[in-house]
Parts: sequence; C-alpha cells; structure tokens
Amino acid sequence: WNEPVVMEMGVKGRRGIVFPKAEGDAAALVPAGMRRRSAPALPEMTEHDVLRHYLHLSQQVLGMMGVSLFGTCTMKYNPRVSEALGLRPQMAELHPLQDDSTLQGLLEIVHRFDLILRELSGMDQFVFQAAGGADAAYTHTCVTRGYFAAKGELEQRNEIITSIQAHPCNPATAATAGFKVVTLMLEENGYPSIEALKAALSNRTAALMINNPDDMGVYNPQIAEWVKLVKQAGGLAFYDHANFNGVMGRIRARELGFDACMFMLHKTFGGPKGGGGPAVGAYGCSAELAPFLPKPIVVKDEATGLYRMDHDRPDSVGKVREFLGNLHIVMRAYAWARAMGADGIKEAADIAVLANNYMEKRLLAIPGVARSNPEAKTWRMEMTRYGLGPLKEETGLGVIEVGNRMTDYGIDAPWLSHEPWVVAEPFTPEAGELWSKEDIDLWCDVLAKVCDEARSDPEMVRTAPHNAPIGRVDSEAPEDPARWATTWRAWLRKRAALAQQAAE
Amino acid sequence: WNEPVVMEMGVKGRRGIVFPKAEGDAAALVPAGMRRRSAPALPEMTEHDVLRHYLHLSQQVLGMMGVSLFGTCTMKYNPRVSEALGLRPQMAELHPLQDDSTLQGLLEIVHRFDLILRELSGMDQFVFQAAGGADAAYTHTCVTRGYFAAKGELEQRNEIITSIQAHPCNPATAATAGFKVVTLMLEENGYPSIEALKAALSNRTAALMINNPDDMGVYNPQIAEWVKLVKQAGGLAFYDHANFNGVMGRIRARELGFDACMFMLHKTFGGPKGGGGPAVGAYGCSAELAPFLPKPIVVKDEATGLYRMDHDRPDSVGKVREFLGNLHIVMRAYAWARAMGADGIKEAADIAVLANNYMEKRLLAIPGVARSNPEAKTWRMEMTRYGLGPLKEETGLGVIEVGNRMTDYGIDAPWLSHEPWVVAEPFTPEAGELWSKEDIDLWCDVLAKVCDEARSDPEMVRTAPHNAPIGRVDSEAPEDPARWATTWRAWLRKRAALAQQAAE
Amino acid sequence: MANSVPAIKEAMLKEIGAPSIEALFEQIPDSHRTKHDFALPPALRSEVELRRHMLQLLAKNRSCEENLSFLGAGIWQHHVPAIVDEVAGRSEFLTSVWGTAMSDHGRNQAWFEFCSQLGELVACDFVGLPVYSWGCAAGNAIRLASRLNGRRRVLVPAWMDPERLAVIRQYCEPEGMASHIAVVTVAQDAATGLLDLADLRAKMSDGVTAVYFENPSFLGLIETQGEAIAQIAHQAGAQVIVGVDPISLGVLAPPPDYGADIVVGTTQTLGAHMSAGGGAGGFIASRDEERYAREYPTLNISITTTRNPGEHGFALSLAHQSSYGMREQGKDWTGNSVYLTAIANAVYMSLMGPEGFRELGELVLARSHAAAKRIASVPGISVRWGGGFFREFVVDFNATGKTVAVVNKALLAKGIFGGKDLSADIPALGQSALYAVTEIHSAEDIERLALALEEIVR
Amino acid sequence: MANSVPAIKEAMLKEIGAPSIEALFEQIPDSHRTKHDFALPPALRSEVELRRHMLQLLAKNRSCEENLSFLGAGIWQHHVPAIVDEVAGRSEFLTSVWGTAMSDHGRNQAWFEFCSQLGELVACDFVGLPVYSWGCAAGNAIRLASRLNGRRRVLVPAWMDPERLAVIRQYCEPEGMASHIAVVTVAQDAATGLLDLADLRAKMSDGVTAVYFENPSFLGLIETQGEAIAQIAHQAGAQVIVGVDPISLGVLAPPPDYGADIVVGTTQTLGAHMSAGGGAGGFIASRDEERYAREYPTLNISITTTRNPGEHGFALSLAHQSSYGMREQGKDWTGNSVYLTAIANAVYMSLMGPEGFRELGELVLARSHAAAKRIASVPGISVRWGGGFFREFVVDFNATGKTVAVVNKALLAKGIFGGKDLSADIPALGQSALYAVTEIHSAEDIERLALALEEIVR
Repeated sequence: WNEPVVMEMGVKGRRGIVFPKAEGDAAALVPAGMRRRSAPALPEMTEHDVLRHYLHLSQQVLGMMGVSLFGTCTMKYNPRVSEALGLRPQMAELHPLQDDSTLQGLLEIVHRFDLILRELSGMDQFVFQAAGGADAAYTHTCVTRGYFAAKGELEQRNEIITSIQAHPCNPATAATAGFKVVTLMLEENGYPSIEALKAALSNRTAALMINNPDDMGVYNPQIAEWVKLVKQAGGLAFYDHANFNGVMGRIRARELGFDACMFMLHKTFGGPKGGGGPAVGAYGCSAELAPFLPKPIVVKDEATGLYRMDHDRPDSVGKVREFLGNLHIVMRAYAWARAMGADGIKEAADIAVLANNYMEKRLLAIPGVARSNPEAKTWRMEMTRYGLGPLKEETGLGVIEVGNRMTDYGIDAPWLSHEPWVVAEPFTPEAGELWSKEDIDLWCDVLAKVCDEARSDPEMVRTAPHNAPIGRVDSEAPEDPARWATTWRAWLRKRAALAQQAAE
Repeated sequence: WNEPVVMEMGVKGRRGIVFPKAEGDAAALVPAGMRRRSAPALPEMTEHDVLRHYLHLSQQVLGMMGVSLFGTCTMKYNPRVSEALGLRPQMAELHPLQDDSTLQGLLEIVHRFDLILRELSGMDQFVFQAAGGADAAYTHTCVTRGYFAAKGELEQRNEIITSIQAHPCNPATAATAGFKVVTLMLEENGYPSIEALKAALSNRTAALMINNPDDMGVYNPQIAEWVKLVKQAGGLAFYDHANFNGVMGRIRARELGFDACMFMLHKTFGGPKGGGGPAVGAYGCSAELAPFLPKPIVVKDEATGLYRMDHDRPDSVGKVREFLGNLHIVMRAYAWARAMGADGIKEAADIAVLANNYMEKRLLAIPGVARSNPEAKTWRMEMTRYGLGPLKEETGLGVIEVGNRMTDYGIDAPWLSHEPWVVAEPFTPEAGELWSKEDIDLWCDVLAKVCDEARSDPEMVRTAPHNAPIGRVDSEAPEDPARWATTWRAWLRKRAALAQQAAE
Repeated sequence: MANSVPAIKEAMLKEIGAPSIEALFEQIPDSHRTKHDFALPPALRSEVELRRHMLQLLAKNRSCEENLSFLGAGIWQHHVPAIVDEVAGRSEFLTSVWGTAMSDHGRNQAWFEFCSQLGELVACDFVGLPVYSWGCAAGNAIRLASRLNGRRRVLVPAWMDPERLAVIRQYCEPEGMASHIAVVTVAQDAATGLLDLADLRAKMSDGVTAVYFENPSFLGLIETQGEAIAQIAHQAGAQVIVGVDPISLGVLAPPPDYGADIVVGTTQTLGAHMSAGGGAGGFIASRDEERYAREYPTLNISITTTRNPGEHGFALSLAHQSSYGMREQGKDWTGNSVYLTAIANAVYMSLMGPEGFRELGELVLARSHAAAKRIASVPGISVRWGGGFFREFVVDFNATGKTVAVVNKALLAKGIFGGKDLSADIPALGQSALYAVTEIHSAEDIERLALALEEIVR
Repeated sequence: MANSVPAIKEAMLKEIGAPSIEALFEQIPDSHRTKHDFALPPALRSEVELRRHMLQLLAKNRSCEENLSFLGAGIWQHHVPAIVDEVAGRSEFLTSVWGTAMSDHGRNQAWFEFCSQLGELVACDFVGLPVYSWGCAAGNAIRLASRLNGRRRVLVPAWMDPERLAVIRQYCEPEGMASHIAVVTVAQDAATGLLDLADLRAKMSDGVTAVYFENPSFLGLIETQGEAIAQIAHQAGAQVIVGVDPISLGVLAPPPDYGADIVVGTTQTLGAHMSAGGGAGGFIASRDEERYAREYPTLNISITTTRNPGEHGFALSLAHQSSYGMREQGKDWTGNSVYLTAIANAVYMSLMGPEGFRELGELVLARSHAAAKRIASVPGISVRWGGGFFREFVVDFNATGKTVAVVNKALLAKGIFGGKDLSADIPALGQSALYAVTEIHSAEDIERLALALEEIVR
C-alpha cells in the first residue's frame, strides 16, 4: 500500500462516527470566550475508510510477523486468550474508583499474582502501579527516598550506584529522583570489580540498582557479596530483573539479600509488547520497605475472604501513577503464570539458555561476527551481545546496514545495544523460549547471507532495504530544528517555509 | 510471505493446544475394532506458529482491503460493532435447543427483524433458516411443493419458469426440487417479452422465480402484469431480491403481487461476505403460503410479551437446514437495519443508483468498453453489466487478463457474469453506497490504464499479475483427474504417480 | 455513506447530466411504486445508541457460558481456541469477496488446508468446500449416490436425529414428486442401540442407492458394525455413506476403514461457536475417483502450480459442473455457504494436530463415561446404554416418575440446561434425555449436575 | 514451547557440545541457587481450563456496562468505537517490537498520526509520543519548565485531583531532596469554583517556574480566566501549563488560545477502555520551539523523506536527549509507555473528525447539564455549581443529612455506581460527590438515577 498520511485523507462533510444530536442549545452552555473558534483540522472520513487506512498501516509492520529475536526485551508469545479476556466488560469496563465489592475478581487476580511473584522472588509485597520497567526503577528511587526520609538520612544518602551495563532507566530514574549517580565500569570478566564497588560505597550511598545477568549473558558470581557490602554501608539493593528469563526458577532475589526487585510483566510474563506498552513494572520489596510503597495495596481479609484496596498507609510515598496501574496487563501476566506453572517457568529458562547457546554457535561461525567479553569463556545466559566490528572493518558496513538488509528477508532488525556502546557495531539477539530452532536457524542463515552480500554486493546492502514498505529514510531531518516535524501542522509550516527559502 | 502449505509445517511432538489428561484408561472406552489405528497426518505446530501462518495467509488476501466493486453481490461495509457483538457469549455461546425462556433476546431480534422485512416487502412472515440466497430460492421450491401438495396439484404443477438473467440458483434449486425448468430469453429491451411468458404458462406452471432489476440494471416495467398472468395460471410468483439495493424503499414485492421473496442478509443488509458465508437468505411470503414455511417460526405472545419458537405447524414442509438458521447473521442484519432506518435505506438506494450511473459515464469513456443491452437507453439501476468485447477484438486480451492486471494495482478482479455469458467478455462492477467517488474514480482509472497497457504492452497484461502473492496459476491441472487434488494427501499421491510416470 | 455528502452527490449528478437522483429511477413505473411510508423503527444512527440497544437485547439471553449446559444433539459446546476467533475475525478474511487465485491466494490456501486436514481426519482424498450443515451434507451425498447409481431409495437409522432427518427428507423430495428418493428407516436394536442388521438385510435391495448411518450415532453410540453394514450394502450395489463428527476421529476409526464410500459430517465442532445454530457447517468427502468427483455439488479447490517454478497456487476445480456453471443442469446447487467457518476449522485442526485430537477424544470419552456413571448413581435415574458411546448418552428418567420436561425446568432454575428431551422424538425411550459431556465440563460440573438431579428426583 | 520437543533439545545440545542443559547454567554459583521448591499454584496448561478459571475470576467483577456508573475523576467512561478495538487488537500492532523506520513503517506512521491529530486538537505544533498518564505528563511538564527557566516552585489549583496531585508531588521530589520543586496550591473561589486570582497573584514570584491549571478542572468547571492567569504568569516569567481532556476540544478553546505554553492531558478518553485505570495515558505538547523540544523527556517521531522521491517516512527525533541516549544526563527518563493506546487514540481521532468532536462535546454538555438539573430537583440535593462545566459536576448532599458513602452504598444496591465521594479530598465541600455524565448516558439513565436518589434521600 502506498498509504497517504491520514491528515491528507477524507472529504469535507464525511463522517466516521456520529452521536445523537444534543437537546437544546448546547453551545450556549460553554461560557463566553471559551468556545472553540475554529474547528480542528482533522480528517473527515467514513468508518470504512478509517478502518482500511489503519489496516493498511498494520500490514506495513514487520515485527513479530516474521522472526524477531529482539534482545534485552525477552519477547514471548502473547496468548490471544488473554487478549479476548481483556475485552470482556468485566475487565475493560471497570472504573478504578468502583467500590471494592464490585472489583473482587480483579483484586483477587492482583493478590494471587502478588503471591506468585513473592514466591518467585522471596519478596514480601508487590505493587503494580509502575507502568513499565523504567517506572518500576523509578518506584525504587521513590521508595528509597521514603525509607531514608523516615530514618532521617535523606539529605545524607544522595547517591545511587549502578553499573554501565545496567539498563539506562536505572541511572536515569535515579537522577530524576534527585540522586547522584555513580556508575561502575565493566572489567575483563564482564562485570565491575568488587574493589570498584567498595570504592564507591560510603555513608552517602542510598542504593545499588543492578541487573544480573547483564545483556552480554554474563552473570556476576559475586552479587551476593555486593549486596552484603551495600547493606553494610547502609544502602538498599535493588535487583532489576529485566533479564529474569535466564535465572527464573533457580534463584530468588531476596535470598541473595536484595531488598527489592522488579519484573517486566509485559515481556517476561507474556504480556504483549504493543510497540511499547501498556506495560507493567511489578515492584516487590521486603517487609521493611513495604510501608513506603506507593498506595493503595491490595490486601485480602483472611477472615471474610474479601479483597480490598488499602489506602491507609501513612508512610507510603504516594503515587507514581494514577490508580493501581495497568491491571489489564497484570491479568495477562497472571494467566501466563498459571498456564506455565512452576515447571513451565523453569523449563522456559532452560530452553532460553539452551537456545541462546545454540544460536551463538551458529553466529560465531559467521565471518565478521564477534562476541562481547571474549574473555568470559563460560556458557552465556539467556542472551549475549555480539558485534559486527570485524565485518565493518572489512567492508565498511555495520549493524545498521546489515539490519536494514535483513528486513528484506522478513527478519526485523535486531536490537543493537543500550547506550553506551561498549561493543563495536553491537547487536543483541535473544531467542528466548519462543522461537523455534528453525526460526533461529533462519535468522542466522539470513545474517550469514547478508554478511556475504556485504562483501559480494556492498551497494545492495548499503542502500537497503529494497523490499520494505518504504525506502531508507532520511534520519538527519528529524534532528534539524528547521525540518523536524512531530505533527502534520508543523510539517506543513516548515515545508512551506523551506519552499519559500528555496524560492528566495 | 512465501508461505508453505500447513501440511508441510511443524515438527513431530510439537503441540498447538493441550487438554487435561483423561482420567483412567480412556482408550479402553472405545469398542474393540473402532479405535483409530494410525494417527491422522496433521501438522504438529505451536500456537504461535499456527497463528503466524494464518496471519501470513490473511495478508495475502486482497478483496476489500483495496477497492472491490464486486457486482451482483452488493458489498457493503460490515460494521465491526456487530462482529464484536457476535463474539459475546450471549450470542456465540447459545445452543439452539435451549429453552425459549433463555433465548428471549435472540428471539426478539428475530421477530423485530421479521417485522422490518415485512414492512420493506409487504410479506406476512419471514423465516431465516436458509443459509444463503440460493438456499432461500430452494426454500421457495419446497414451499411451492407444500402448497401444491396441499391443493392436490403437486403432480400436475411440475414446471418453474425463470429467465436467463435470473441468478443460476433459481433454475438450479427448482431442478433439485424436482421441477422442470422453463427459461425465458431476454429480448432487445433487456427482458423477456410478455408473449414469451404467456407461451410458457400453463396448468403445469408451479411458479415464476425472477429477479428485477437484473444484473444489467434493467428493470422490467411489465413485472406487475407478469405476476398477474402467473397467478391467473394458478402459479406462485417469487421475487429474488438479490438486486434489492436499487429499489429498496421504493417498491414492495407484495404490492406488485408476488407471493414470496428473499433477501440476502449477508450482503444487502450489511452482514459480512466472509468469502462466502455464513449467510442468510431471508425468505418471506404471504399469509396464504405461511403455513407451509419451514419450522419453527418465531412468534410473539402479545399477552405476555414473551417470544417462542412455534414448532406446531402441521402443514410445514419441515426443514431446509437444521435449527433456525444463521441467527448470528440475522443479528447483524437487524443492527444494520436499525442503524440505517427507513431514510437511510432509501438514501442507500439513491446513492447506489447515482454511483452506478456516475461509474458508467466514466467506464464508457474508456475505449474498449461496451455496455450490455445497448438498446436500453434509460438510466440503469444499481449495477450494469459491461463487456470488454471491443478490447478483446482489438488486442486479443479480455476480461481475464485485464482483471489479473488490475490486481497489480490493488484492485481485486471484478465479478464477470453468471452463466451463460450473454455479453462478450463481461464484467459487472457495482459501486453500491459503500464506495466513495474517489474509490470509483480510482477503479475506473486503473481499468483505463490497463486497457491502455493492453495496447501498449500486451505482454505485461497477458502475463499478469506481477505484483500478487503468487504468479498466474495453472488452471488446467485442476480439471484433469490425474492432477487435480483437493487435499494434500491426493496431491502427494498424484505427484508421486506423475513422477513415476515421468521416470518410466 | 461516503457519498452522502451533498457536494459529492451534486458533482456526480452534474457529471452524468441528470436533473436529480429521483430521475435516475425512471425505469420504475409509477404504478409499481409504493404509496406507503415505510414504518421502520426509529434509526439508531450512532454506534453508541445502537450498541446499547443490541446489548440490552442480548442481555435477555442466558448463555451456555454462565450456565451449565448438557445440550448436544446436532450442535455441541466444545472449546473454541482464542486464535481461531482472531484469525476468522481478521478483516482480510471477514470481508473477502471472490477474486482470482492470485489476488485471494491466502484465503484459497486456507480453504485448501481446511480440505486437506479434514481429509486426513476422515481418511479421504477428495474433500469439497463446505456445505451448509451436516444434514445438508447428508442430503447432498444421498443425491450424489443416486446420480451415481440411478437408484432412488435410501436406508437410514430409525433413531437418527429428527432435525437432520427432516433435512434429508427435504433433499430427497416429497413422495408426491416423480423424482423423489424414498427414505426408509432401519430399526435399531433396543438392547445395544446399534443398527438392527436383520432389518437392514430385509430392507436392502437393488433399488437402494445408499445406506446412511452415523458414528457416533444420534444417541452417542459408537456403531461397531460398520464393516458388516458396508458388506451388506456393497453386495447389493449400494453406496455406504457415513456421517461423523470429525472431532471424534482422534480416537475413532475413520469411516473408510470400515467400508464407507462417502463421508459426511459436521464442521461446527472444529472451532465454530454454537451461535444458536449459526455455527453449523457440513462437509462431503470420498475417494478421489473421477466418477465421484464429477458428481460433487460443491465448489472445490485444487492445489496447482503457477508460472513461477516451485510455487503452489490454488484454483477452483470442477466448477463448471456446479449450478454456477450449468444452472439447472448442474449437480444440485451451490452458493454462499460457510466458507469463513472453514477458515476457523482450518486453524482449529492445525492447532490440534494428531495429539490434540487424540487427547481431546480420550478426555471426552473419559469425562462422558464418568458423567454417565455418576448420573446413573442417582436413585431412580439410569443410563440407557452405559458404555460404548462418545460424548453423548441417554439418561433414562422413567423410573423417577417425572417427565424430562419437569426435570429440565427444575434444572433450569438452578442454572443448568439439561439434556435434550427425547420423549417426543423417540417415544420408545419414554422419558429419556440426551446428555452431552465434552472437554468444557469439569468434574465439579458433573457433580453439580448430579447433586441437582438428586434433589430434583428425590 | 517450540523447542520443548526432546529431540530438538538434544539436537541443540549436541550441536553446542554441552553435556546437559543444567551445565549451561554454570555461571550461577551453587550458593546463589535457591534450595526452595517453588510453590506456585498448579499449572492450568490447557486453554480450556485456564480460560474457565479466568472467566470465573472476572465474573466476580461488576462492570460499568451492566451497571450504571457516574464515576469519572481521572478515568472516564466514553464510547469506544468498535474499529478502535479491531485496529489496536491487530497482531501486527499488538506484538510489534522496535524495528527500523522502514520495517515498522506502518506503526510509526500511526504514531505520527496520533501526534498530528492531537496537535490539531490542542493547537500545538510539537507533540511527543505518549507518557504513562495525565499526572505523569503534568509532572514531566513541570520538570521540563523547571529545566527551561531554572526555577523550582510550581503553582497548582487547590482543588485539583488528589490522585493527579500525588503524582505531581512525586515528580517534583519530596522536600527533603535538595533538588525538589516546591508544589504550592492556589485557592479556588468558593462562589465560582474557579481559580482565585488574588491568591494566584499573591503566590506568584520570580521563583515560580510554572502555573498549572486544568480545563475542565477536576470538579468539571470550565476555567474561564485562562487569559488572565497566563498574563499573571508570563509577567513573572513563569510558564503556563494547562491540563486538558482533549475530548472537550471540539467545543472548548484549545489552551494556546488563552496563553498556554505547554499542554498536557489524558489520552484515555480518546478510545481507550477504562480497564480499571489501565486505559490511562498522557501527552505533552507545546509550540515547536527548539528550546522546548530540546527538553522533552519523551521519544518523538518526525515525518521525513526517504530515498524514493515523494515518499514519506517516519523516524525518531531527538532520541539522543532521552534516557536511552544519555542515561542519567538525559531528560528525566523514558521507556515502555502506552504506545499501543496511542494507536487506538489515532483511530479514534480519525473517526471523530472535527464534526464528531463538536457533536460529542455538545452532547456531553447538554446531557451533563440536563442531569445536573434533574438531580438538583431531588429534594435535599443540590448541585454546587449549576453551570459552566463540562461532563462533571459536584452534587451536594449536605442538606440530606446523609453521607455520600451512605448514598453510594444505597445506589450500589440498585446497580448504580454513584459519583466519586469528595468528602475526604475536599473537606470544604462537605458531603459532596463528583458525577460524570457522558454520551453513554441516556435520558432514561439520568431518570433512573434521579428516581433512585429520590428514594434514597427521602
């Protein structure tokens, strides 16, 4: 489809949806001066045309329609039974301020799932208000503030320690929350040294925010000692479980000493990615930290068996987002966990780690591909970062060009790496438990083919994609104030201005 | 997507869906000898792979994703609100043998819609058991048998009269029902002469089955007289309202004297085509014929306001299909009729006829296009048949090649003509009230372009399509007993046999 | 409507040079036009009003989801996997029309996959595109047999589904028609519920076009005498037509194993919602012999090659013999059928695979037998044939002194839809009801039913 | 799982030369491994069991569909058009990941269309991709303003949504943090419900980074003093941030018309189901000035050109300034947000068009005012501000001698969810409740509520 922008479509006077006519002079109900003067310049289309437009756009999304080994995200199959459940009025048409008695099913789901996460992590209480993994990290910074405020140490403890391989959301939320960020660098074995940690720790330390294993598939075997040192320094230890897929069923954050952790329900627990949410960062913590959690908390009255929202939490840090969170995603995660069971969850970890090592064998057989942290000789965990540095040196073509060319074969471009790039021309494929051996083979075959093409027909690769809905975009204009346009109205204005300039 | 046949996919041992394990030795519950010996050779795939496969296939369907002026069918917009309603348990999870008291909403819908169709047609009772327009025609033949059996004239009245332009289902169902078929030919003005009808009528005449206007957009102005003559001869008159779109809101079948009529709810009344059903042929008739209708009939007890299924109809001809019919489609048709209202229905006819005449103006401006029944100089009704006879004479390329090439531009091939082809290289586009003027313009532009190409680059047109999911198929093999294969198992067997032959 | 906009109407009128829209209807004589104002209910133009109205109507229904239903008898409550709805609801399939083999390739492939997978289940090489229902498929198959061998008498089981039998009778034409096919019922053995072979032999003759029987039968029983029946029929030159529910074929032998020439049955159970009967669908299958194929009334889709080497395509096969091709000379008639349901069926079968059908079949066997046993333990209630059935069984209330109608009414008050009342259809069974138990019924459901029955018949 | 098949596991193990799967976990020290058996509830592996379990749980909820709800206060029950669900449910969008501008072109275009249409409604040229909620958007906008002008005090209305205010306070950091932004409330006039300009002037200073107010306000009132507020703020060098529900903007003036610099608000009302709050979403918009754009915390998508002349593409803009690009140096942080909801929003706005928003706005005005009037006619009940509101209004129960809690409990027994109890949040209003009336409420609904109230307060 050569689909126009919706703003160009339609005909004046067409209607996509109508409403009953208002009784009386409704316009007169708007106070003087507050009536909209000129109608918004929205398209005027029939329902059929609107639907066709967005159906056409949907067909121009590759994503998981092909094979997408999208790393650092743990893409899973999203059971459609949960999508159907999500549209049930008993889920979709609930108001968050309804009386608890009318939300018993939902609150029960939240509570039951809370228990499941407690069991998987050893924590004492979970909340689901955070609308994503980053928001859960932010929740940790908020809880940290509450905790130290209660201890009277908030002004003193103004540093949060993380590592360069932790997801950017950890330092970013720490900084947003007002903390200074101390970033530890990786050493040869793939993780920061315990000496570096010790050097960073002080009575200013509020918390450690860390994930393990990292995106290179390296597990820090000293993590229990790290946590102990942080606690000794008076800080809190937060486990960013973004990479839970490799360890689930084998370790429990609380047993390692962590005070808190988070899970991404929209990925690790089978909720759909949706291109980026609605999502949930499930945040769990120890009983010591629980009083500071955002409120309300869902609790069960064991006597009556009824569930309620507990708002009466005087030490709570308040809210990180309105209401209880994306509970429709919690519902999906609960369903996923129930379908998997303890054995299924452990088997998923088994398969994810097996698949990653199988994929690695195939990838490292492709000339031009290098592995991160080559010194770490162990089997990696559920994903590993690789680099096309050698290919780039040889051909001048790197991950961007290779990724674009891969999409010509129905393989969406891989995730490269979070900032900063510590591996040259990085890419981070993750097979997880979802993708079949054949899918992995196909992915590796395509990468191998494109690497070959980079040598035999570099122009083909350089100008890719050739088989995508559109040609390679100009990515400079979006960085130029005179040309970027996040809205059609800005585009019209700037296009006119540029045309004027050109004419002058 | 270069999508394999599902029979080639999967890996032994994979599961798409699982069920709880049966308690005990379930296999022993099958009587000796009746246990299946070898498992069916079905694919073994994960849910994710099954879903991706069919999503890929769905993206290889053009149909109404582009502009499809599919004639003789009156394609309409299918409101998605009704699709969502259809999945509600209160519609989807109903059993037809439930107690009437548990089906009050559904029976009310059926009854209310019955009243709407009565109002539109003047008939006295509708039934919805027929699962398509052809099945409604068949219903008429069954009712006709019942009516004449009751009069003791069944053996005598064994002829049904129709015209060569009537949909094939009319003669075909008449013949299946055991009647001799008398077919009237069209004359210059586009319909059979009244003399021809008179010559066909006799005391053997059981019924006339006719539509009006026909697919050429010609309305038989003598139809009231026809009906009178048929009734005088002792026969019944059935109005096939497949082309209702052009006359809805303006005429009523019963007022023209017809004893019965049928509407296609899956098209004329906004139900989805679904590639060919589930569909409903709503069959309505006069009070005189009503006792013979298939049973049960939905009736309302005016005293209690309750609805019930009346099975106690001793003269009923029985069933044409199990239960009450595709009531989920009746539900959609009712919703459509309520959304349109009387004014909306009439306006739809207005727009359909206007659009057809607008389209005609554009089509006849394309060299190579001819109009059916050129002698009929009037404005046509909601659709008209055209022919590419002139183009074929000039270039050797006809509707098949042109249609294939049109799909390269995102325009699905038009419906050509029912058998027999009375127009050379026929095609029958229908704009209806759905398609916008811009869509019609696009359609005509593409046809004009392809007709040009037929002259400027005939090879391009002859070998089309070039931009479809697959290349032009071999349509001879499917007619050859040695090569046709309606199943994968037949294909495997025949392919092996042909390979063997070739080797010998 | 896109062209409702006055300016567009005017532009089109101007382009064609017509004075008004009304003028375009000049062909309809004044005398034909109704003088009547169409008195339809007020329009609910807005989706918000329409949806509300429809939901209010639907809310008056009580469904088999929030109630506990044991109804079967032609439409069955099986689990519909979520992705079946997703695929069948895709706009591309939902609104697909009838393009070419190239433009509608994906849908045609899905249809071929429907036929191919069904072919594996029923062990037949030739499978047509679906027909309206099991009853219609049986009617079509009998007429097909009659065209094949020119005979005009069919034998069917006495205790077959009255609903399906009524459709068959319609297809065979009433006796008043010269061309009718006589429908003759063969007795069933009261002790076993199976076909009475003696009666079958007695009624068999060289005028018989076909014997039709079902597996499982209407009463749920597995007909174990298939081979004997087929032998009797074949010796008389008659065709053997077997009706099946393919969902049973993960555990039951496919009909050709015991001599079936033509297999028909339902497609509803393969992923179609009941929809008050709207889920019904039927199929016809047979050996891939030319003489059979040339009598099919269905449209058929064949795999074939394309201009591109190694590529598959799918095209209509034998369309010319249909009513579309030959009008009244065609094989019966065809038209819109349940083609979207066929796509749902294809998805369902792909999900199931051989193990899914086996597992489901065993579960249904186990659960239905367990249910029969539990129900039979209720004082006064017995199960007519305690074994050898699949999914459905006959519950006998005669000893309770209560009619099925009374029992079912009491069950309904408890949110339970009791089995189909057989007392009118098969008087020989007295006050009996046909209960269906599938994978959607849990052990607690059975217990809930049994406790309710205990209370009711006490 | 595709690779659960033992043969595949073995093949992969063999290929990599590992002795067992367990061996692959060699990095995890024994001492880290839990000794604990994970005691999760039994697996419901089959979809049929799982679905049943989930439906049983959901059945314990009572929804706003079968009940009559007047709850608003941050999440509103508006009509969600059917095609919005269809598009947002498409697998392509639902499971989309994060590919390139070329491979995910369709989704990126839909995002751009979300921003473009929202830009028309709020009359802003720059619109970021969505954030979690209105409250988060307000918090982000205040921080953005603070980065722009370096000031650390924000003025907000005293009677704003406590839910939203709590989020804002979080984003502004607690007072114990050195870097916190002080949140200062400005009084509202008891007579009009509007902002008290005298108090605003008193609290305005050159330390104020921004004034934040809403239209309609938390209590539903249309703030008519926007221009005056903006003038006061701008004179002190403060930014003006206005929070809106864009669904009102078919009839209400867009905030830049009365001086807003930054506009934030909810996206939930634009086609997202309430989902117990899961429908929440927020947006940030402003003039397209570089100094603003360079402080956005969101990801942004810009239209651009491609290698093919005349073709549009859509690419990320200013991504480097986000936390993905600059970690703790970035502008606040971003991550997964509500991007799928943004697609639903885009579909909704395309369907609505200018006339849809006008018609809906007028309908909501008319219905909510009619409802207020009818409710005020109930003896003992009054409406605090009888006009000048949009959708929501304050119902005053003080004269009835009954608390809102008691009234709402009685309403609940009649299947009615009464308005949000304000007595704890805004003690000055005593026993008052905030009622929301939208296009989903019919005249009969209002009458039903009024009759119920008459009975309850009698």
